[in-house]
Amino acid sequence: MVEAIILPLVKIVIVLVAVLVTVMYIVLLERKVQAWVQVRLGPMRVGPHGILQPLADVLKLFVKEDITPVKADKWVFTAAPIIVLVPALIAFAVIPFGKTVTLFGTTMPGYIADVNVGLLYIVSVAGIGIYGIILGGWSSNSKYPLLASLRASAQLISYEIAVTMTLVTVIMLSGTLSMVGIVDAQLAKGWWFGFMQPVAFAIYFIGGLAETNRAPFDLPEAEQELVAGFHTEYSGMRFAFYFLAEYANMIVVSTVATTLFLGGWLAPFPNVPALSLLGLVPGWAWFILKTFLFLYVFLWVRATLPRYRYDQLMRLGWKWLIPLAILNVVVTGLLKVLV
Amino acid sequence: MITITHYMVLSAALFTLGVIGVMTRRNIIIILMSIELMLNAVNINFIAFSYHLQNAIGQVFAVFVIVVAAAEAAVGLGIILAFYRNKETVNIDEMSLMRW
Amino acid sequence: MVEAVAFYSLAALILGFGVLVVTAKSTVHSVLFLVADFLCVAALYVTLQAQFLAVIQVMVYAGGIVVLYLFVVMLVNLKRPPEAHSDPRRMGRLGLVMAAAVMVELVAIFALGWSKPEVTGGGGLSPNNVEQLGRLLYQDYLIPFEVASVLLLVAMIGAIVLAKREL
Amino acid sequence: MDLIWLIPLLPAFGAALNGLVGIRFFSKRAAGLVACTLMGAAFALSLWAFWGLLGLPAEGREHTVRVAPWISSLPLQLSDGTIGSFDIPWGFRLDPLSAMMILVVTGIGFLIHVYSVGYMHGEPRGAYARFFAYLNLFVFFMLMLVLGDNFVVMFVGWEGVGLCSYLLIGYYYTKKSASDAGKKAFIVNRIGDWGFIIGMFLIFTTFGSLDFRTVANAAGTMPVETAGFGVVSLITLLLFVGATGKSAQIPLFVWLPDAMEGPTPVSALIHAATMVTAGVYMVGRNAVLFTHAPETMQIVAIVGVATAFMAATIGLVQNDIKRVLAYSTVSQLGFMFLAMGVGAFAAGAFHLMTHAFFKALLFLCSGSVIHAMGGEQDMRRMGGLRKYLPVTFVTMMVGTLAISGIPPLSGFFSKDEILFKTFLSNKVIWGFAVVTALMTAFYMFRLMSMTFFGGYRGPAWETGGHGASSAAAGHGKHGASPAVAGHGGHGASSAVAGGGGGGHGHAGASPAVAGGGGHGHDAASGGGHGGHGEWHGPHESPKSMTFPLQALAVGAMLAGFFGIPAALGGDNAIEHFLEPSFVARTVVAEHTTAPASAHETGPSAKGASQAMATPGASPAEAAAEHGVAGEASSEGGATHEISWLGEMGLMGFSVLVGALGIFVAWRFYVKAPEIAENLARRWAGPHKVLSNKYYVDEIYDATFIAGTMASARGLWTFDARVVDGGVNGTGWLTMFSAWFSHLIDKYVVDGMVNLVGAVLEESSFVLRRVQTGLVQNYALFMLFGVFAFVSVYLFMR
Repeated sequence: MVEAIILPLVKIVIVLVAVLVTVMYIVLLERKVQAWVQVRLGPMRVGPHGILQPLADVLKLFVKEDITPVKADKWVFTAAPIIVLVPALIAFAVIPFGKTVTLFGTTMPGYIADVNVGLLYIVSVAGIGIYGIILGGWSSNSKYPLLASLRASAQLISYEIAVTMTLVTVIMLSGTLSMVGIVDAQLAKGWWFGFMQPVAFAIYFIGGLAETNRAPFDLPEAEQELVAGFHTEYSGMRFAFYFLAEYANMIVVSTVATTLFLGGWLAPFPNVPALSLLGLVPGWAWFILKTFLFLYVFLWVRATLPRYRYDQLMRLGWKWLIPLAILNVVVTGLLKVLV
Repeated sequence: MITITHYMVLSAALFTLGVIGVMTRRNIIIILMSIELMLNAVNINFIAFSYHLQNAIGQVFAVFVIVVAAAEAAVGLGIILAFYRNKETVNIDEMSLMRW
Repeated sequence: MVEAVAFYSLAALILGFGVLVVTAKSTVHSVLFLVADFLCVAALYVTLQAQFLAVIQVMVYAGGIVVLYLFVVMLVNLKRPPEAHSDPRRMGRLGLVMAAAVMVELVAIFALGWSKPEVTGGGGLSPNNVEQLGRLLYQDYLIPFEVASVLLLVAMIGAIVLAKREL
Repeated sequence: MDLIWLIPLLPAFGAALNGLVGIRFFSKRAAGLVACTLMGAAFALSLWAFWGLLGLPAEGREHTVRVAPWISSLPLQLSDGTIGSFDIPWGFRLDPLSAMMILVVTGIGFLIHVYSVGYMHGEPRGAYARFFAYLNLFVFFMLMLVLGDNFVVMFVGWEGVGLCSYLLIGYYYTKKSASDAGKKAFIVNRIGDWGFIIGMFLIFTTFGSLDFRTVANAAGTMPVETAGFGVVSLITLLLFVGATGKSAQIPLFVWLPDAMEGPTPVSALIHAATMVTAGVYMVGRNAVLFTHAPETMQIVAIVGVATAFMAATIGLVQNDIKRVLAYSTVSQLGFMFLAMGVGAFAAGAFHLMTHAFFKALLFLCSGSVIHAMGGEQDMRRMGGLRKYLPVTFVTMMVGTLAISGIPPLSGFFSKDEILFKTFLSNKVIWGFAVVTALMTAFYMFRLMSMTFFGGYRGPAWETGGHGASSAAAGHGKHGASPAVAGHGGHGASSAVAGGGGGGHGHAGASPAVAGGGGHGHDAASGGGHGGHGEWHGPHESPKSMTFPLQALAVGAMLAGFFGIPAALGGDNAIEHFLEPSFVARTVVAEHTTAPASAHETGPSAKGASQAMATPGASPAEAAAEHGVAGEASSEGGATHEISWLGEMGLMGFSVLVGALGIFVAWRFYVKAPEIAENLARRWAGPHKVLSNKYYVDEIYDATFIAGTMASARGLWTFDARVVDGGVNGTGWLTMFSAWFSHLIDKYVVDGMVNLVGAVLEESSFVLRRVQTGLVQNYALFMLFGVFAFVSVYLFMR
């Protein structure tokens, strides 16, 4: 009873809270990082070094008026943010955060659920997220959001192909679809797949940027072209949902990348005896460390690279990444067969 | 106790829904969607049988059905777009260029 | 017990959404209902030990095909309501009746009992049957699989040819 | 030495470069540079190969390189019924003979390339590159010819050089006569090639191989066909037909004089030095075969001497400087074949080499002269050029002395060797040969004196004021004044160019003019003769032309010393060197010295012994002896029927003959030119015949060409009447049957079709009500079907 119901619930709560807090502070971190890159200080007023800035933002979003355009399609307009947010959150269900540990005589697995098709599960859930964007843009019945949403969804679908291809290579290496299995496979192989599949890793990272509409692929929110993207008409809590979803997606991508390519909770080079004392650090710590490494790169990239033009974006996706990814799959297959 | 028959009734009902959609609606997009419904009904049958016969082949065929559905959707929507470009409508009753 | 609850609730959802799909006025709504319907079907698959199929269902149907529908719906922004004009020679009612009749017949068949196929072993269905599925697809059903891929290719090209304004 | 296959490839590469890229893109400079460099490289490579060859023991001097298989072993039936394998590799063989040949080809070729750079500079850019492409291509094929280790590879080269000569003769293709000459050369060669090909077939069916060495060894074991006219005789005869084609012997010599339409370097390279000697080379290459066919040898000798004599007589009266040289070439080739015919293969090859040197030299000199005269080729309009073209004069004199057989120049040794061998074999032929030698000396000096001595008879050239008049006055008078006038003119022209007055022109006579003259000459050679545009009078050629002349002159002087005959205390080096190429050998390594080999290999020994046994042996046997028995010549004159003294006598006699010819020519054309005219007038008839070259061309026109035309016309008539008639008949037949079937079609077939159509129309009139054009209705019908099936299932359950 405890292990069946309580434990998962507890874990779910923990994960949700963790994600939400992370989101809040990622926002702050982003502003700070950008400030530092641009030799500014960033938010400094609210609390020491602006530590409390996120709380202030949240408060603002809560108290803001929640407008629904007159000609909008009410139901869809309301449903869209939820449709975006939910998949972003439930994706965490299958991500293993750490080793399975035993506490108080009850074995405590480091994940909420280990589905035997975990990887595909994540992919498909991410696919659902698209609806939120399209519908949000469409239902607010205004041209910029519509354009932005079409852009966003097209972008998502295009890059999803390449990303999925890279996942295929990982599957070929690990021989399982379960996230935990993948991590174990990396432990068994003694190599993180990031080293065995540099190309796939690179493609996944780029695709991740594009899928989360991050710079330099943040066209759906290109202020210069379409006011604020598909959530132009949104405000208050619904806008907060979009906001949340976007960053949650960033985290999902990072965690997945960590799991697939950076050996999840594993310490670096687990099979090198010389580095064995790195194993003293608990797994979840490694996991969080790697994830934040990723998130930091996201922010860094945004601060560094200018925005793509739309046709360039599509060319990159269809003419370079997808062929490259497919080629990568073929090569991996050949290697598997030959070696 | 849920027997195979339950599933068959379910799929039959879903299939009939699809048929009704095809028969009654005039918006060709919705008609296509109804066809998707029918295909899903078929899939439900396959899966149910593969479960009750403890045999994975049913799932294999479900996969093929999904493939066919994808192809059908792609081509069908392509046709719809082309048609819409010519006649500014998606009403199937106005797609009667081939009658006498 | 659990199974029954799951089945009945899911069946209700599936059929309910199905009805909504068929009857919804706005095309977009009907698309949404279709997605919901598919999700429920996927859930049903999970109860039937077909996790892989469930995921595929969500990925391909919900994540792919229906998005396509949504795009088309948005691309064809109609000046006038889509179902305004109705051809007098259409026998929609008769269709409805016939569909109902077929349904009734089928139910009758199920009710009156029918020659159930006996279980042909097939090595059983392991609870985690992804490998099993893969082995079947790539060994026994390799040719059909390849044919299906060719079909997809053809469909893709056809779609491009049809949808592109000028080639 | 394993790199010999590279030697042909270098020029080939050059040809490709110039031909494919150069014509479009190369500057003249680049084109010339490419061609010359590659030729130089080839020459260096052949020198290296030659060196390597010398390194080998005298009897082992043979190196074969099989680059790649070409035709790999087709089974073909041989004459003796067995199945031989027709197996042709891309093989190259380096042995003394071919070594000598490649040295001649690449060496002289290189010089001539250099010469052409200067000679052709007037050509437009593209044509320039084209010329060098052709030239390189020719060298490539020529090297294939001499290096090939079997008949087929040789034949590739053989045809290739034919093609190139065609291209180069017709180089000025806008000139009708040139293109005609090209065609003529090509067609005449075809006849020869026919013989060659048949010969090849016969060789294969007889010996089951086409490799020279194999054939030679096989033939070595056959009896000498002294008695009957056997297969070997037939083969050799056919090969000889090929040779006559390539080397312009009776009856196929007619193309060579016309070939002079090509640019002079071409005449020098192709129609004097290398290609025309291919026939000689081929005969030498198959020496063993020939030695086994005395009768053919006889024919070869006679044809050779006849050609030599005839060509010489024609050469006596020609006035075109190049034609004279052409006929002298023909007659020298005649000498070579004579040598081959009497079995003095080494001597023939030797003469081939020396001739290559001095004849190339002569041609290039004539080219220089023509260049100087601004394209003038008629000797009657030259004269006194000695002053204007000092270098050309000296070098050409060397060449002339060489060809006249004046010791110690190269021509003397080779020609004398031939005469000597001929004397041994047949006195009559020897007589003719001597007369020919006499005539050779005569017409060559006729050429020299008409060109370089006497008074200037050429056209006037534009000059400054007074110089012109004096030049005009000076014409026809004693040779000094035009020279002065020329200098004056030069000075004046240059002065005008430099902005000075006519003063130089006045001072024309004064010695100070020499500077002016030189000055003007520089101007002329600098800008003046770009494209022979305006012509500043005769002038020495540029360095690039005179250097080859000098080089070749040196060659013509020294080439002879390779073969100082024993009688003069030399050891006949070249003969020893070449000997291995002419004898049959079973295995190279097995024996050490030439006599040994000669004795071991059956036929040669036999031939020799016969010669010993019966003094006064028939020429055939003598030929066999000389051809085969290496020791005979290697031991010096000792074993010959005549003494050292006799040999010396012969030598002296031939020298005397040469001198006599020279003297007569000098007497006629320098001392008293009228004598020549008187003679011509008195012997009008013969003179006419000679100057019309015995009407050979006309005869050929009348017989062969006219015959061909007539037969062609006949065939055409047959075609028009009979064949076309048949075709038309079938046409009519078809039309009729078509008309008939059209009736059936119209009334029977169409009737049925219409019936079907009508029926369908009527029925569809009823049925089309179903066709509402509403998809859903059609779907509804499907639904009916489904309903039907399900109900069937329901009730039959």
